[in-house]
Amino acid sequence: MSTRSIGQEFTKGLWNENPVLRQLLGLCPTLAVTGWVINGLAMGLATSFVLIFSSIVVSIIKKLIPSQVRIASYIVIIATFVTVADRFLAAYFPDISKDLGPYVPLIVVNCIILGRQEAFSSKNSVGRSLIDALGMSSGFVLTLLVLSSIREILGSGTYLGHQVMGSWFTPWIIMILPAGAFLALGILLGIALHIEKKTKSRI
Amino acid sequence: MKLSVQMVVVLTSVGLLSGSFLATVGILTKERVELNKQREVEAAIIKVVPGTESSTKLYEAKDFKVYGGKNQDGTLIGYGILVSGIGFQDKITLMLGTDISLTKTTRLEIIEQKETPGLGAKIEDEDVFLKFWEGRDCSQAISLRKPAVKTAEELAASEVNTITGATISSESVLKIVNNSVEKLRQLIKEGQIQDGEQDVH
Amino acid sequence: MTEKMLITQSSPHFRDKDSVPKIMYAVVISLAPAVFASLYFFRLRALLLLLCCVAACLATEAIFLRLRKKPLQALLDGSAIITGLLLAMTLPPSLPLDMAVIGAVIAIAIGKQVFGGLGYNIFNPALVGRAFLQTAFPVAMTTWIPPLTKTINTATYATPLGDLKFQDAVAQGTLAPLKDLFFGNTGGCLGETSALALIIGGLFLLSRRVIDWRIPLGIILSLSVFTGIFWLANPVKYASPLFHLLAGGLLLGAFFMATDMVTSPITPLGTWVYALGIGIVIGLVRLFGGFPEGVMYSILFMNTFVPLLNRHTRPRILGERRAQ
Amino acid sequence: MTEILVPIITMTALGFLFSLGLVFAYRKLKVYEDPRIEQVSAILPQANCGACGYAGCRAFAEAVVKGEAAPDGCPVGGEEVTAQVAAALGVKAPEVIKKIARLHCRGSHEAAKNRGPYIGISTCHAAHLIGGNKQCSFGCLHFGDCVRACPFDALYMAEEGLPVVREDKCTACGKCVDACPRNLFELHPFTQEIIVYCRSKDRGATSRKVCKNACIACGICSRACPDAIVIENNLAVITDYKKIDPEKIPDIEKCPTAAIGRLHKEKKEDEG
Repeated sequence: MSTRSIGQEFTKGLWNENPVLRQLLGLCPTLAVTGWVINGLAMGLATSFVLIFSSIVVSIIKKLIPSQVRIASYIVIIATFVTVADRFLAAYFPDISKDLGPYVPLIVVNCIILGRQEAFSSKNSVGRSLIDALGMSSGFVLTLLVLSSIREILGSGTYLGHQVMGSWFTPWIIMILPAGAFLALGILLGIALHIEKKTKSRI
Repeated sequence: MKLSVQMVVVLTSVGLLSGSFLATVGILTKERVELNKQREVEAAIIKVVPGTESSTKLYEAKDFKVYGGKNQDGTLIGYGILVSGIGFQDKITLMLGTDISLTKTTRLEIIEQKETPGLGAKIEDEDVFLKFWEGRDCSQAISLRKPAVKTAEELAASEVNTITGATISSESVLKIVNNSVEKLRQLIKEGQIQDGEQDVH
Repeated sequence: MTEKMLITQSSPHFRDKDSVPKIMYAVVISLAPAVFASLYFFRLRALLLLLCCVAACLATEAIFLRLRKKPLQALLDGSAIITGLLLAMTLPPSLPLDMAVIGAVIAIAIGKQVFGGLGYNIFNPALVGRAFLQTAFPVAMTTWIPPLTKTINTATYATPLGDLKFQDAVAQGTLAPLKDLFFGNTGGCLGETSALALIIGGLFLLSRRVIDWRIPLGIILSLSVFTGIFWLANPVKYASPLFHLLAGGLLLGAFFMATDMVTSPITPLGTWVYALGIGIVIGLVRLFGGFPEGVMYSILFMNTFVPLLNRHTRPRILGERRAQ
Repeated sequence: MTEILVPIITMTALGFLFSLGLVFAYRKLKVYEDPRIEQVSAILPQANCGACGYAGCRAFAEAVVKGEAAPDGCPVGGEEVTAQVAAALGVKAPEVIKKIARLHCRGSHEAAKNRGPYIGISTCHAAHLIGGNKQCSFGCLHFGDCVRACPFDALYMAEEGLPVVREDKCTACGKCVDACPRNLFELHPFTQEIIVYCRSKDRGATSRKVCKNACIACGICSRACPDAIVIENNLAVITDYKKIDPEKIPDIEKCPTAAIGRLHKEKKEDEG
């Protein structure tokens, strides 16, 4: 189905079809858990894990699934991996698991994942689906990383829990509140659009 | 007909496989998850009831659990009440330590809170809030001192300090504490809690 | 090129002696009494805050004009100066200057320029800046110092509304006397302490017809009625309407913030709804909300309704009849 | 043991029950749909641009299957899509001629005289309402409404002030035709070589005054090729481009204002 090269299949997730900045998908975790870098990173990696493995499984069994039960099957598969991720975090990283709270189980309904299954994995080979999932995951993780870096540095004056701003700095508490998430995401989207416009007009 | 059979078979087997997979994962992680939870509670009891060596669960209800802290000899030296209640933003979960006669608080620990950072979240702050909760007289309802004072000596025996600018969060904690002490007293009176009956271990 | 050319301009082709700079500088003049009052009560702190805010607003405006490739003369229309002045007026005197600068940058950048500059903003820019500061630095924004005219030996001091909300001041009888509120001898933001100075400035604006009289009147009326009902019902618990009118940022908000031409409705009926709404929301916040003061949030809240009010209170075109 | 069995049995039972439900739904609630609709829909570009005149690609597919629309109705897809759609429906593909949008104006900044400075909203529509800033009331207004309307990035505003069509990107969707308040765009077959670059209906004397490149209705072209070109309302109009044989009509290059010209020749010159 897809006519892109393997490289393009990967890089499209980073910019052209970046799930958050270009497709505006998965905004719920993007806004909710990016107050601290460690949470953003954990959320990104958990989502990536689910996306990558669901894509592999779906693309393997795509021919067996009748289209009438495909959504049900995809959701069961996704939910399985989400539960695995949830249990894993609870067992080995209880603090992060507590911070992320309900947002790990909510990965089930993250549009990025079901969207990729419907739009890509169900039509493409295992290899391509894997590359696509890797690209989309990297795009998602990078976006969360940028957003949570901005929010943690400004909102707490720390990075990954280490103090990076001097004692003169008063944390902007708004940045770790929901309002700060919207502000930071809005500015990030604006910058992304601006870059997009600039590069486009140069062609 | 063939398609219908295929639909049933596929979805059922997806369910079967996912169920088996999850069962395995559940068993593999169960022990650790429970261990984590237990450790957290235990660490909190040791903090709120000084001198605790081991603990037992004495009573359990929704959002209200009572643990007993025991010293080396195995005698009960205090209660740790793990309780949740509504704060300014969301649920506050805290553990209150009291002595065995329920007349004095030993210490307060905030387990989980989502209060406004910088204001209400100061209920986790040792110097501003928590240190004023040590050794308060809880034989009667504790009250809030407004406006805040500098040192614990300025407070009356059953008074705690308020947080400047976060009266609602301070009041929420106070309410949770007063209610839970009252509830525990009632439970002891009714004989529902006795010395170390249900051992956790 | 001596050829005479016709200037092609879209309507309205309308001549008026008022211009944007003229109106803006009228507002600056009207703020003068309040500025002097703040300088008198808070001295150097007030001066530094005012200078910082105005300078930061002008600088941000200049950067944005440059980015948008617009003529820098627009800087002189006075609107950025007013935003800076108004923002400074709503800040506590003890606020660190770097925070004031951040607030000013946010006010112009997020409050005004991202919407497209003067005339396109939805919210009052100064209040956007203040709302940001309130949320970003809640502690610094709620720490007050007594006016320097008072010989009280404390580092921090509560505002009259703070006393009312958190200390049960009515029952305790420690409510600030109305005389202090009227002249400004209390704690509070730079520009809100002296009711007298604000009233002088407000009357000047009204006499020059720069602001719509319905807005301050509507706010004062609805807040008086709202708080009056509770006061009559239980004078031991609730403060009198006069206290509510003189305390906090009500007069500053009613005369200078809510009346912003860009962010208030244009039809008379819409203006009444807007003004009454602001008064009631202030009353709700002050009496039952979590904050002692609600002027900022209630004006921002009612700002969101302005496009809706404009649309639904549009006067009927002459001769038009309602469809049967 | 229950720890293993309970989840397995639950999940299996749920899967089984829900699949039964879906089978029931599939059978009882099934709506018959011509399978060809799905097939045609899959071939279409899915740009949902509406250039075909239907609400979207799916609606066009339905119309084609019903026979309401012709297989070559999708201008964006071009030849390839037409062939595939026709093949899917089992009909012979009609010959498709790629169309392209052409601008009918040469009133660049230099050529067309200004009426005066324009102060106002910088869109063609706004300027058109008050007559525009050019003395010519038929020509291009230079504000680029068409460039903004183009969904395929096939238009750009050239230095001299006129929009230029990128031939490789234009899909003849017709968005620019709708966007231009002065109707200066028209879709022409790609092979058409001769084009009238003017829409001015002013009398020759007037047009000559306001724009260097306006058609002044002198009639040189129509006399050279009376079958294909006529003068209507002070403007040369090509009535049937197939009848023009550009090789045989050298007179066309004699147009005094360059209001009529050859497309592909110009291109060759550019390349050379």
